[in-house]
Parts: sequence; C-alpha cells; structure tokens
Amino acid sequence: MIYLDYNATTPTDSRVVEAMLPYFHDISANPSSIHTAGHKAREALEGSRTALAELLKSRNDEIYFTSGGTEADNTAIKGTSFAQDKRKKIITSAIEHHAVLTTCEYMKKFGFRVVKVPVDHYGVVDLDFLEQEVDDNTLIVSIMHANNEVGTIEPLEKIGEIVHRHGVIFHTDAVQTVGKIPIDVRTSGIDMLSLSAHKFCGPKGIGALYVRKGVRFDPLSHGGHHEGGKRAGTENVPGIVGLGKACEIALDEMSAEEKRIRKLRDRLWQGISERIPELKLNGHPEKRLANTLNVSVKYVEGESMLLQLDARGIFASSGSACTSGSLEASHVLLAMGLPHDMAHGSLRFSCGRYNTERDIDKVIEVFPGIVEKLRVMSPLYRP
Amino acid sequence: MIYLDYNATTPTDSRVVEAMLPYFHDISANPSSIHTAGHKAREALEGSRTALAELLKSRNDEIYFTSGGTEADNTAIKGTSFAQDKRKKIITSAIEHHAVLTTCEYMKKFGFRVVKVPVDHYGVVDLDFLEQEVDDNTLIVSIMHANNEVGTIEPLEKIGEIVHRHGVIFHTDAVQTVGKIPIDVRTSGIDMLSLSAHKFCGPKGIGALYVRKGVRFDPLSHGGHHEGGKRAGTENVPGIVGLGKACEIALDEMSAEEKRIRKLRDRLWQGISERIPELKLNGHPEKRLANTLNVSVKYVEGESMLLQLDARGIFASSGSACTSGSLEASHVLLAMGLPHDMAHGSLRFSCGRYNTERDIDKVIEVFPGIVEKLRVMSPLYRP
Amino acid sequence: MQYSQKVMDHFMNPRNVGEIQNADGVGTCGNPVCGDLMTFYVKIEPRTDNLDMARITEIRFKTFGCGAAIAVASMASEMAKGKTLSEVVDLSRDDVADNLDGLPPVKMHCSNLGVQAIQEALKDYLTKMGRRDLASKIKGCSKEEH
Amino acid sequence: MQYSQKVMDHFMNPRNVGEIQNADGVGTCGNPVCGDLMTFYVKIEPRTDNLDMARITEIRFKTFGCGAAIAVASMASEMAKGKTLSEVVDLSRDDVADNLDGLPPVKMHCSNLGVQAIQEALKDYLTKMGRRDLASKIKGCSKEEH
Ligand SMILES: Cc1ncc(COP(=O)(O)O)c(C=O)c1O
Ligand SMILES: Cc1ncc(COP(=O)(O)O)c(C=O)c1O
Repeated sequence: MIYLDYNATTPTDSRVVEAMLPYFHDISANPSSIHTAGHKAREALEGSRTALAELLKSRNDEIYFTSGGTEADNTAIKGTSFAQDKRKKIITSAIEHHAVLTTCEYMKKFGFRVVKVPVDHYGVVDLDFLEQEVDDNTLIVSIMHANNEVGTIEPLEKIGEIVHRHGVIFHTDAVQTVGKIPIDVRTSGIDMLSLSAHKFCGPKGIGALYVRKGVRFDPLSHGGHHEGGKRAGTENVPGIVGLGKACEIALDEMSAEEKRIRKLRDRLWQGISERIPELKLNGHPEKRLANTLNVSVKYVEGESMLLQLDARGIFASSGSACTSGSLEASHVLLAMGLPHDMAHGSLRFSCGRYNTERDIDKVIEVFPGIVEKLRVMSPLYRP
Repeated sequence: MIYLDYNATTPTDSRVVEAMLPYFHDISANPSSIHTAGHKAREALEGSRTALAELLKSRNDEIYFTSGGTEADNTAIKGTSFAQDKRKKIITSAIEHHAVLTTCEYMKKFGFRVVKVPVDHYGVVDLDFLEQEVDDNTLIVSIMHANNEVGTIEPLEKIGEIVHRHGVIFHTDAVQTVGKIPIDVRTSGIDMLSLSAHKFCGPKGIGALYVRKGVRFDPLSHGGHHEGGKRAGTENVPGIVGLGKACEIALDEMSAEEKRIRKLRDRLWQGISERIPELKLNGHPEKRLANTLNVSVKYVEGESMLLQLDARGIFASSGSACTSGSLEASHVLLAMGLPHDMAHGSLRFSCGRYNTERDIDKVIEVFPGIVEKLRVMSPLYRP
Repeated sequence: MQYSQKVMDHFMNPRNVGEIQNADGVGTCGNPVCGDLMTFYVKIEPRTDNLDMARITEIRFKTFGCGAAIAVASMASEMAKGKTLSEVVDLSRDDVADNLDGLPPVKMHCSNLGVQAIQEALKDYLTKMGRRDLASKIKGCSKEEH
Repeated sequence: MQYSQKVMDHFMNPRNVGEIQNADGVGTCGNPVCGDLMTFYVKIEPRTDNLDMARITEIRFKTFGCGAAIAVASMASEMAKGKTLSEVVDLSRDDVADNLDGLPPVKMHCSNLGVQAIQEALKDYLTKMGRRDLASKIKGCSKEEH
C-alpha cells in the first residue's frame, strides 16, 4: 500500500503512540483532580503545552487544546464574534477549508457580513482587495497559512500588517503547516492560529488554538474551568501527550524531513509530467508546501483516476477528502480560475513521513497507463 | 494506589486500548477519503456507532460522535437554541454539571431565560415545580440522568412525560450513567442524551450525543460533512473505536459489575459509618448510582481529608473534580439543603472496575484515624 | 465512495467502450462543468414497418466522469444491446442502478445520464430517419439534472 | 492543588496544634461558610513598661479548613512564637506564604487568615489589659475576605 494522502490525515508516528500509552491506564486520572494521580496527568498536559509553545514560539498560556483543527477554527471565529457586538464584518479567503468557510457563513445568522478575498491563479490571496476591505467594522480576518488542496503558502506577514492597521484580529488556519514548516507567532503578526495533530503524525481528535494574550473570545464549549476557562471538558490527556510528542519530533526533524519530502514530491512531478502530456500543476510553483502535488489531468475526471490508483494500492485524493464525497468541483481550484473540467480532473498527491522513493517510482510507473486508459474512454479526448 | 475517583474519570480498559491500537498507524486513513484505506477507517467508525446504538437502543443515525460529554451538552443546548427563534426559555436543574449549567447561563446572552428546578434533600428534582414551569415558550428541558457528585438518579420517565405534554425537547446528561446502568431511549422519553467514554473505561476525548430523529439542532462546530453534517472535524477514529469497545464491554458486563461494585460501595459505607460518628450520607439512599458514596464528615473540611488520604495512596474527591479547585462549596450539596460547613466537609468515594475488597478495607482501616486527627485540630469539634 | 462489486467490475472492465464510425445515432448527455459527460453511438437494425421494433445491434460509448458514470455507461450499453427501441425507451435509471447492485445516493444521477444519453442516440436516429414526431416523444437529456 | 513540600510538611505535621487553657488572648478569623476557620491561643510575657515589646511565649491553634489553611496556621504559629507584639503585627500574609515556599493563588487568602487570627488574639489580650486604644490599631480579621 502506498499512502499519498497525508494532507487528509497521517498515520500516527509509533513514537507518538508509545508516548501516549501510559496515559490510558497507568496515569489515567483527571488532571483537574487534586490528588497525586491527578497531578501526574496535569504534569503531562503541561509538558505538552510547553512542547507546542516551543514549536510556535508562543507562551504556554496562549495555547488552548481543542479536539482538532475544526474546533479551533470554530472557536476563533465564533468565539471572537460572540465576545463583542461592535464589529460586524468577517473577512476570509475564497480558498479556506470548510471549517472556516462554513463557520463564516453560519455567522451571517447572527448579523455578520462575510467577505471573501479572491486569489490569483496560484492561489495567493489578493492583498489589494484585502487592503480595501479591512475597515473599522471588521472584526476578524481569517486566512489560512497553506492551502490543503494545492499547498500554496499565503504571505502571513503582509496580511498581518494590513489587518493590524485597523485593529482587526488576524486568525490563520495553520492546520496544514504546523509541524511541516517553521512558524513564529511572535514575528508573523498572527493573533490566533489553528492546528490539528493528525496532520503531522500526531493522533486524531486533538488540536489547539493559539490566542495571543489579550485577544478576547468566548469559549465554544462551556462547562468546567479547564484551559483557563476557555475550553471546557475533561482533557484528552493521551491525545494531548501525543500532540506534544508530535511537536517534539517535528522540532527535531522538520527541516530534514522537509527536504527529503520535497525531493520525493519533485521526483513524482518530474516523472509523471515527462510521461503524460497535458498535465497542469495546480498551486504556486515555489511558495508551496513541500509535500503537496496537485495536478489537473486534461480530459479525465478525478475520481476515476483515484479508483484506478486505489485498485493498484495507491491512495491519493481528489481535491480534499471532504469534497471527494460531493459532486461539486473543488471551490479552491475554481477560485484559482481553473475551468470546471480541469477542476474535476484534479488529483492531489500529498507525501509524508513514511513515503519512500520506491513509492514514488511505483506511481510514476503505474499512473501514465491509468491516464491513457481513461483518456481513450473520454469523449473530450482527441489524440 | 487505591483509586476511588471513578466519577471524575476512569482508567481505560486494556481491552479498549487493545482495540484502538491498530487505528493509530495501520488503519489510519481519513474515514472521509474515498480510497480503500479510508473505507476501512469508515467501517470501524460505523461499527462503533452500531455498538453504541445497541447500548442505548437507538438507531445508528441518531448517534453523533463528539469530543466528550461537555461538547455533547453544549451541542444539545446551544444547537437546539440556535436552530429556532420562537421558544426562549430553557429549564434545567439546580444540580447539573457545569457543562450544562454554564452553557445555560451563556444562553442568556442570546435572549434566553433560564429556570433551575430545585431538588429535595436527596437531590431528586421537584416534579411539581417542573410541571408549573414547562410551557409553550419552553424550548428544552435539560435534566441529568444521575448526578456526578452524589449519584442520585432522576426520574427520567416522569420528567419526559411532563416535558412532552408541551412539545418541549427533553435532553438528559447521562454522562454518569451510560455504561453503568441500562438506558433505553425508546421508552424513556429522552430526545437528546449526552455521554462520555472516559466515564465507563473508554478513552478520554470522545463522547456522543444521541438525538431522536426529527429533533432539529445547529452544529456546534461547522465545517466538513462529517456526522451527517452535524459535527464537523476529522473523526477521532481510535477514540471512536475505543468508545465502541467500551460499549460492547458494558453490554456484556454491566449488570454483574453493578452488583459487584454496589457491594464494595456498601461495604465502605458500613465500615466507615460504624467507626466514625457524625457522618452524613449525601444522595438518595436507594435511587443512587451503585458506585457512588458521598459523605459529609462533620467538623472537618474536605480537602484536608483528601490530602491525608492521598498521602496514604488513596485517591478520592471532594465534590466534583472541577469544584475541587475552587473555594466554593459544591452547588449540588447546597441545592440539596446542606449547611455550608457540611458541604465543605464532603468527600466522594466513587468505585469502579478495578477496585477490590482489599481497596475498600484499606480505606476503612485508614480513614477513621484521619478524621480523628483532623477533628482534634478543628475548632468546631467538641468531643 | 463505497461502490458495489458490480460497479467496480464495470468500472475496471467497461464493456462496449469506443465509437462507431458510421453510427446510425449518436447521443450525448451531461456536461464537463458537472464532471460527467457521456456519448453513445448506436447501430440500428431498421424495421420500416414498425420503428418501435427496430433493434440496437451495436452500441459503443465514451465517458468523462466518475467511477459510477463509467460503470453506468457500461451497464446501460449492455442492457440496451439487442433491445428494441421501445424496450430501450422503457429503461429507467433504477433498472441500471439495480443491475449494478445499487449506487451511492449522490451518484444516482449518473444512472439517469446513461439511460438518457442512449435515448438521445435514438432520437438522433429517428430524426435522421425523418421521424421527428417519434423522436420528440423520447425524453433524452434532462436539463434539470445537468 | 499543587502544594509545596513545605506546605505538605506543615499540613501533615502541624506545629502548635491545640488550645491553651488560661490563654492571655484568643482570636478567631474565618467562617465555616467559606470553608476556613482559625482560632489562635497565645500566652504573653507581659511588659508593663512597653506593651509593644511584650512577647508571645506560647501559641496554639485550631483550624477547620483546607490543607493550605492548616499549613498556614502551623507556619504562622511558628513565626509568631517568641516574637514581640510589634514584630507580630508587622507580619504579612506574604511572609507566611513565602516561608511556605508559596501557595497556589486561590489559596492566598488562607495566609491572610493565619496572620489575622493571631492579630485578633493580640487584640483580645490588649483589650483584657485595658488597652483598647492599642487594640484598635491592630487590623485583625477583615470582613471583605471572609
Ligand atoms: C486547512 C485545514 N483546516 C482545517 C482542517 C480541519 O481539521 P480537523 O479535521 O482536524 O478538524 C483541515 C483538515 O481536515 C485542513 O486541511
Ligand atoms: C454529569 C457530567 N456531565 C458532563 C461531564 C463532562 O464530560 P467531559 O468531561 O467528558 O466533557 C461530566 C464529567 O466531567 C459529568 O460528570
């Protein structure tokens, strides 16, 4: 089996699982309990907070653990919206993940206006448009760090500059970048940042929201006094320990891994683009996640390629995992100006920790035949 | 170490951990992915849904996985509130968990009125009061199945009857009962039910909300199309598998375990009440969770007893885990009419799967001396 | 997408793929905007006395589309082959889906597409035969679906 | 609650627990409603010339309260023992907390309680000595805290 769907989710690193195991049974008390067993759980929790703070270069008390990236995104947008009633405009981009887009849409119900910043052909947000839209009525600007479908990396510093000129909160969905590329919240102008452990070989069901000291937000879930009163619910200690371990590993290995994975990814692109005519690379040629290769294969639809690859034990994705179940072409590719048929004909290979050159070479060997077979079947194709 | 704090959280059963392990690495794809790896994860997910549905006697499509009991409670109350704008009254009880109470309080910000039904000395809700308060303006009645601090079990069927006479939604926080005592959502009149895996030897960070078919609610977190569009976020597959396994074990072992644990609990009460004068049992004498023993020890404060027990390797709780960190006496005990000093002098022993008679006998041996030592120190005590 | 064995078989080994050079009828339904496009080519054994009894002797298709679209086209082509015009017109999308042991709900529109594209080919044939009256009675592509 | 080693030592082995039968002064602060109550008993070596220089020769306490309350009472009693009235009046809650290597923020009020209850005992002594004027200058229990 060749797994090339790391942007959808990653296997949990066995070192991470190892680190989690003691916290299921042996050290399994409630971190809020005042007895010694509770203290041990609390210590593990705070150890992970330190590891994550180190990765983001934040303070420990700026980290709130959540159940994943979606909850972090929802907390950022709904939490800041409900914590005030002056500013009624939310700005986001046209290529956000559904966790941001749908949440913004939902806020219309509460009287918020939502503006989506367009992107260019590479998926980079239009800074002039943003500049014109940010005003004193704007509460929050939510623009992702890197896009999950095409991997394009947005210019956070420049966005932060524009946003802060108007005292607006800058939130970034960094679910696809944390653990993959360096982030420094102190220098990047980010006020809030969402992340999810399962995107960098941590466990599923755990994530975090970074919130710069002083930024006000209502909790998404109310209840006990966990997480400084900002995220209620008995803490998922094994999950948090796993997230912490994933951060430690990322800190150690990120830069070497990034190089290794970029090589694999580029080898794949070279291999298939030499063998298959009329391929289009989607996303920014350079300012792009090192692991992401999104291509549009002319005359062929994405799902049929996925299924053919699947039959040969190769697992990729067409657009994002979420859009694969739907009929609509990826909103990201359409926003980047791709015609519908090219958007429908897109395929995402996303590499990661456990991929090898052999995996890549197998895809290079198999993929051209698949495309050929499907093109011959296509009424759009005239060889 | 003698752990008697099962109502705060439980160790994860090693059979549960065993069941989860393959889903960290080997079967670790995103259940939303359309490739074979995704299908396998999806199958595991749906298997757990079936196990939980069996435990609750619900349909599979009435189960929504959440990150725990708190998220389930928040989804039920906020979700139903935001899904409509006619009914503006929320009824709950005075002894709910903070996950319900604080959430109800929060809804005042959105124009909802909150009414708390009082309880009697045993912690049973006042049905006459409820009857008088439920009206055509009432949206939801949220009353817990069993109280976490004293274990008193509320009369769900009777509550359901009253509630449904007015077309009101009946939500119950069953976090302390699911997996411990039988529940049948078909016959109990429950419309929504919250549960949390870590309270019955499942993992932390996973829970569920049961929602009767036809009850409308907004998602708490928006995003992808997970969980029928009602709970966004990449599913915590290992957690869900763990929850499923915990349900299976509960189905098999619940009734025998309940008897065994009740014996332990009663042995503890007999042992300490024979040896220590002026103890008060808190909670209903019979209609009470089999594992819960809440006592008030006259003249002595709870935390100091906890610490003394802790020094001897015995882990209990004073009120709930959450209130232990605060200075206020338990709102549950006060609502039951206990004077403040008796509320401050309360201690909760909650037994569970890994307790033995030896554990209990050790507590019986050690506890009287602790009480005596602290009483001698107490200015309230005149022997 | 969880497809049945039957769907996967027809997807991996589609029957009757291709074109027919001198087809008696050609029909296309769908639209690349929606991600599905099907073209059917048919050869008809003429029956001058009763056109309804004319028979499809050969059928070929081309498809741009998802796994379901390809399987549907393949299955529909098999089902239509050798059938009379009146029999083919009676084929429903459910017949095709049933023969594939079902389709995921979001993919049901694909089975419609298969039936409709074949009908379009028949309309084309009838029109060429000068029987616009008969052709107009056949539904063909539906605009609402795509 | 994460207590320091020092706190735990004083909690597990509190110094000067008990009452003094013929105490020169008795002071109580706190309230069982809040979960904390402390009573201090003091014996004073009188100084007729300068009451400020009178010295606490013996001190005992009783406490209903949390771990911090017990440790604070114990520590405060040790700190006050052998000190003159003026020295004791200068003791602050931070002195007690510092000597315990700190207290969790939510428990800081306990250290106030210890100092204040001892002050109340001194007020009682001074009042009995007919020096209400001096007694009134000592703060004693604060109503806001409890
Ligand atoms: C960019 C981005 N944001 C948010 C999410 C949501 O994260 P999660 O599924 O952990 O809730 C994802 C992945 O699913 C993502 O790729
Ligand atoms: C009655 C009750 N409801 C809700 C909760 C919250 O559940 P969780 O901590 O899993 O969010 C708890 C326990 O913490 C509980 O005992």
